[in-house]
Amino acid sequence: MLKRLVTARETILLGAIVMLLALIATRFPGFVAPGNLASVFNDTSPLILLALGQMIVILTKCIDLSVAANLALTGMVVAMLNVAYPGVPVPVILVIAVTLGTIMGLFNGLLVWKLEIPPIVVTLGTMTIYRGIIFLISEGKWVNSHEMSDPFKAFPRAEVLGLPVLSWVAILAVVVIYLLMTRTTLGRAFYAVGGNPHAAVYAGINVGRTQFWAYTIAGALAGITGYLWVSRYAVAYVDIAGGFELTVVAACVIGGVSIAGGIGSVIGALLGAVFLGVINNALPVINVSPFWQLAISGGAIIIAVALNARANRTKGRVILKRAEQAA
Amino acid sequence: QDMRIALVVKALGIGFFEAAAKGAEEAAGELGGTEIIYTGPTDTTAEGQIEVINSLIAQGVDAIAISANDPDALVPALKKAMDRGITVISWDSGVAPEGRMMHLNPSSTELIGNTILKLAADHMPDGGDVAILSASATATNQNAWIEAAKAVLPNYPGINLVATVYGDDLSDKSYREAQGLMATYPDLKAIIAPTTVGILASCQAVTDEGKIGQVNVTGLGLPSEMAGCVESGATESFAIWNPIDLGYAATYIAHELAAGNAAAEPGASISMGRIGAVTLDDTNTGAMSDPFTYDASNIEEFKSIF
Amino acid sequence: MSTSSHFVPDRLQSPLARRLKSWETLLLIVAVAIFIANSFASPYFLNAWNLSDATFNFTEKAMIAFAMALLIISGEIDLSVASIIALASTAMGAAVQMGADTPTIVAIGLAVGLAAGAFNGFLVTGLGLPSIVVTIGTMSLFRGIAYIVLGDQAYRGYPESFAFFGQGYVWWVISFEFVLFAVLAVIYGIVLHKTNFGRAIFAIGNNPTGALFSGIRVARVKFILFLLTGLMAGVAAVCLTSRLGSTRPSIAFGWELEVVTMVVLGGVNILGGSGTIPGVVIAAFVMGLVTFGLGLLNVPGIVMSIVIGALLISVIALPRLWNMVRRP
Amino acid sequence: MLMKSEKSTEAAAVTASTPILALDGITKTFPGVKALSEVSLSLFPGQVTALVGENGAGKSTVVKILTGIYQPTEGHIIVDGEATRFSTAQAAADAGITAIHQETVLFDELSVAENIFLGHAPRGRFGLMDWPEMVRKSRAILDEIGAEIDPSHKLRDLGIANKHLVAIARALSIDARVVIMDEPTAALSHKEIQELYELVEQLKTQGKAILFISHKFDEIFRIADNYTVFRDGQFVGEGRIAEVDNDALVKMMVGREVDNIFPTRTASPGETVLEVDGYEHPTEFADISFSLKKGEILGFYGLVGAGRSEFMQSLFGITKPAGGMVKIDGTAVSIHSPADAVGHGIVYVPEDRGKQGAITPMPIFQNITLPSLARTSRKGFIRLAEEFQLARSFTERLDLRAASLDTPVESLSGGNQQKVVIAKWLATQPKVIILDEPTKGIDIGSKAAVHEFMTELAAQGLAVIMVSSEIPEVLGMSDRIIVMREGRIVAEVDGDDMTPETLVRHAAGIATEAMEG
Ligand SMILES: Nc1ncnc2c1ncn2[C@@H]1O[C@H](COP(=O)(O)OP(=O)(O)OP(=O)(O)O)[C@@H](O)[C@H]1O
Ligand SMILES: Nc1ncnc2c1ncn2[C@@H]1O[C@H](COP(=O)(O)OP(=O)(O)OP(=O)(O)O)[C@@H](O)[C@H]1O
Ligand SMILES: [Mg+2]
Ligand SMILES: [Mg+2]
Repeated sequence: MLKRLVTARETILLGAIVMLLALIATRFPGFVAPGNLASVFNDTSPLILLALGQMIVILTKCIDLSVAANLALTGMVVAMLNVAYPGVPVPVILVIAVTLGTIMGLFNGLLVWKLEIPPIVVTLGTMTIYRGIIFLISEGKWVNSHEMSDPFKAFPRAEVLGLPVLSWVAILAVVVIYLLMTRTTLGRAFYAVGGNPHAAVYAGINVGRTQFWAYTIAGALAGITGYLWVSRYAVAYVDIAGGFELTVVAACVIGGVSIAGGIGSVIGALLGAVFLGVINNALPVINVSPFWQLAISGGAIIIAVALNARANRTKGRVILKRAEQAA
Repeated sequence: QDMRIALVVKALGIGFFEAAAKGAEEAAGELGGTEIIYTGPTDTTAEGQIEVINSLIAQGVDAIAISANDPDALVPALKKAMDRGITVISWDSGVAPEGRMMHLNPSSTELIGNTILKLAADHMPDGGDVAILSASATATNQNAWIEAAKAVLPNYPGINLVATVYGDDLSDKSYREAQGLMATYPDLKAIIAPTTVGILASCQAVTDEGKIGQVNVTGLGLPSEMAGCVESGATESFAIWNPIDLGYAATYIAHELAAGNAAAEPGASISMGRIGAVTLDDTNTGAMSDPFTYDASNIEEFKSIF
Repeated sequence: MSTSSHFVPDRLQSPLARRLKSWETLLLIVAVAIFIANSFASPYFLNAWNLSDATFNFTEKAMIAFAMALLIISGEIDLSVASIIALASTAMGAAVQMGADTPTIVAIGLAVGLAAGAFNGFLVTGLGLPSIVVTIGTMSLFRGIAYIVLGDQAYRGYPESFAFFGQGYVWWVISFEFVLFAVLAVIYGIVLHKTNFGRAIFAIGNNPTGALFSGIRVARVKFILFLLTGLMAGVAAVCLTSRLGSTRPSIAFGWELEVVTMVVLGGVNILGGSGTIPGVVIAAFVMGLVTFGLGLLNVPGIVMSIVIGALLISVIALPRLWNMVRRP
Repeated sequence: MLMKSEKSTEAAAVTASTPILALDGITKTFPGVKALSEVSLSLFPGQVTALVGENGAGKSTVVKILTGIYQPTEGHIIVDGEATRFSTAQAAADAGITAIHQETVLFDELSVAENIFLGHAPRGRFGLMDWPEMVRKSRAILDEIGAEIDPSHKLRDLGIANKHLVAIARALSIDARVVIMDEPTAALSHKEIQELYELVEQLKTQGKAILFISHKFDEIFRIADNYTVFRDGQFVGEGRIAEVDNDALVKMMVGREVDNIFPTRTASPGETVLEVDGYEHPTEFADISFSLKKGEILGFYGLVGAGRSEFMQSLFGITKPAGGMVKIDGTAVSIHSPADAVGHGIVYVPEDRGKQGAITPMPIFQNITLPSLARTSRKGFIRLAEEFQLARSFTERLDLRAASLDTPVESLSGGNQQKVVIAKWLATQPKVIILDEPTKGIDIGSKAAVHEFMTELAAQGLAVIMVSSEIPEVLGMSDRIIVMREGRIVAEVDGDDMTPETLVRHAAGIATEAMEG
């Protein structure tokens, strides 16, 4: 049972992260102090949230390039709402953020499901549209820290059991999505639809509708991340999280999610995000020139894909008796 | 209307430039018969500004006053504008001399360099470590100020500049860089961010790390945005010139040049209306005024202005 | 063999009839409509020099889009093109510092483009990795190398004669870039639609296994397409660097998605197997006209990208919506 | 065609009991194709009804309508006397209808248990899936059909035959009253087929109604109680299997007499074209050596999964062999890709037409000229007129039926698609043509045409290799037969040795044991 839950790929990735941490520790022991690790995790939480959503979408043979734009638009809307009505309590803000994100995800999903437009085209289009809408509603203006109300900014930072709420949201999402993926019909349908869409139809699964749900969930996660992002960094403007969509895809790929659909796991996506998070946080600390950062994460992606492809290569069948015994 | 002046900014939506646009309108009102086209790309790229410049050339504006995202890449496009008879000046962040007639510095580079260092040093009687968090690595004005600050470092014994990092004028990146600085240099006493995005993000990072009082954030920021930081104590003081004045001055100069009331040549003195006159040095560069320092004593007064 | 052979005609529809019903026709109508709308909206639009300036908004991206179209038709994609531009431009800048003359600079730009394309091609066809993730990786890697080399510095001081590629005019308002764009359009159109190589691209895009089983050297064709895409990014790097007169590592940031958008808007199936070069050419004009027309009205760039995004979705969605409404 | 009135009298004769499930006037149209036209069908408890018809007659379409994958354009499904339609596969399952589909429609990345229970998994607390229960139930079902498969394994680790067993287990996991089997034995070995027959008997005694689709007549006569015949999407007739014979059934299917006899030919093999020596692969085959002469038809027989296709594909340059030598016309050649193989005159008509054989979305003429573009072009530039001419000359020879040469191959029926693939290779003027299961899934009429054509090719001096798992076909067509088992050549038979018994013995590995024993 345990063997099935933690595949070899994830163990390798976990090993890579541990080795990376050990390596950093030799140059800067403070980095692996529990407090700092917690802060690295906290810093990676938005990436984790988005990677979970993206994983589901990729599992169903789709891709969502609009997550970062969705995040930014949701963030801007709640920030402007906070400025206009500082009294609106955080739970209401959260509901609004999730709802907005969900609606945007739902729109992507509808275009993919009902009009059967290729996912990459849909989300390429909605990515620019969502970003553009931010500009239109904000007139390009920033919402700054001092304009936001204190409770609005305090929520992601509030500490519960020593960890900020932001981290707890990510942990909660990991648990919920894990249950969703392994223990519900919809979760298994995501795998089925991506693994073999044709067979999914025969198993009574509506492929388009499953993809629609994937986008909707990804949208909801992007929405909640949108609020957490603007409140944590205490700023909202058109370009926040610009280009983040590709980082999110990269986290999934490093985590072993197959871009062809059907293969991937919650733990994998989590580890992929953490891996990138550790690299991003460690480089400035160990005094690697910031100019190396981009090339290093690019290299990491390529190596991860190559390793995953090797791990996934189908063994082929064994016809010869001799070979079977040898194998 | 007989004169159209384009105020091209690094990116739309940044508070600093919005304030400058206000100043430009003010100048236009004063001068009369002048229309301001406030424009710029949505993200801080040279390619985006070139497209904007091309469309301004096509519209045959009379003058372009630009705050550049890249000092070199804009040169060919701006040269073309000048070839078509358009007056081109740069302000705030400059363009290489061959791409403009003159450049208006908000203040003198040396003065700014000294000011940002002094702001930090003033609150560090015993000396200690400071770090600089800049905008993008390609921002000319930032780099010039940092160079100037480094040049006067020997005048501040005990102050130790440990690192220069880049937040790319992205708040999340700046935030993370600031966090990294505090993790790497536990004894850090001050973060100097000569950029409005960077100073805000650093302030937030210091607040979140619970290091108010330990790490002082200073640099260049807008009073309206910095009010919270000063209030919380994360920032003791910071400096900025008046962006409204800067937009006003740039517009005024552009108008004077385009109208033929003045010529951009070394040693020339060009009127900046209510602000006075600017005198050009041998690279046709002039400085508007000194930076002004804000702290708890005067922030209330200015935070509603810009 | 069977004596009562059935007669099977070559074609049911004349090529002309088919062309009239095609995507390109729809797009051409859109382009003409935008052109007319622009000339009403702004008094500055119908001016030879202005229109000539407007072409710079799309010529460089379109050059890459031609090769990208072939690549996408074959079922692959290259998201690293903008980063290849950065890398090639950095190499050219470094060459300038070492005193290279214009032909050498250009050769280096093209060579780096080819090398980057070869690297992508090797990862995809040699190691069998999915191109979308490989090129997301090399996108960071290539630009990352440019950052490592240049950091916060810039290369400038390109020779005078180098300026011709991005700033020179061949005749009156006709720029060198526009001529290059037109020539490349014709070459790519012929390669894709009139040669065996082009036919192989379609076959691979429709069914790579079937193409392999039909004796097509699938890996080789794909490798060549990655090379071509890299080369075109090199060509675009020469033009753009020449136009900017300097190199920063952030050069051409975000262009990959604009190039892909152009290709898809041009009617190329993102899943591979179909598409035309004329479609891409018209899409380039549509995008150029929209940005320029709105630019003349001083509409911010991001609003233009909403228009492009909406155009992208609606040109694909409208015919399908129409079918859905009409059928039941 | 039989009249409606005749049909109803026949139906009355079938049985006195009322059908569990019936189709009433079902019509199904696809864009441009009428797959079914007012067909009817009745299934009775405890009886096996065989549905027979040529390729494209609409059998699988009926299955898909019954299982909710397609919705009929007109007409109804009658369950327990009530007219209904199934909008999803789930709805059909809920109504007690389950099917083993013609294609294996399973999920490689999911576990065996999930493959069996996807869509109707047992639920535990909070409505979450109950994994242990699912594995337990799966094991029970697999045991029942005698399959030794661990339900917690991933499906992709299983062999093709085991995958089919999982598909069968999936069908049985639904508590069904109607079990549909669409060519269930096509991928199974002899032993597994026997077990399937037993299963069918068992299902009958449980009172389930079974719809059985097969092209194999011996099978139909062995297990069916009733038959229904479709032709070109139309109902032709039905009745009790005991009251009909082979010829009558064939006549109903094709609408004319078919002499099921293989074309007679006088083999006059010429000089040797192909020699293969010591071909081997790390996991799939070893020690393959044989030679082939001009004008000869060499049959390759073996049980499904014997590794014949793998070897042929390796010879064609798809997979890399570990060692061995190939000689064409006496000179050693190296083949690293299909392009090399075609260059040396070896061509391969694959088993999987849709995926490997044709580029189905592309027009017919482009498919045909694809490997010989060099001949219809000048310096790499395409010449359309020559292309059409080349395509036309071969489609006429093969009597291809199509609306026009620029229609996509996907719009053709299976048999016509196969003709396109063969035409494509003939256009390259090959020396050796390898046909892998050339008549698999092809109806009797088209089958005869393919056989006739192979004969003609051989007569023209082409060397033909035919891989087939059908004993009558290999025996009827081949001059010589090589038998493979577990990746090795176990026998080469010709002349009087070519009997069904020898083939089966060698293929199943009984021959050697018998000799030893
Ligand atoms: N999805 C589809 N779209 C268009 N035409 C289809 C589709 N599915 C089936 N057809 C057509 O419907 C007809 C009936 O096909 P069907 O698969 O039912 O035949 P079949 O009797 O099962 O044949 P076989 O013996 O080869 O399995 C064929 O002409 C086929 O081309
Ligand atoms: N374990 C498997 N998983 C998936 N597909 C398989 C598996 N085994 C066989 N197949 C595929 O099923 C089809 C039938 O395979 P088959 O058993 O005929 O193999 P083969 O080696 O060709 O044997 P034969 O000697 O019968 O030709 C082929 O397309 C093969 O690739
Ligand atoms: Mg069928
Ligand atoms: Mg086979």
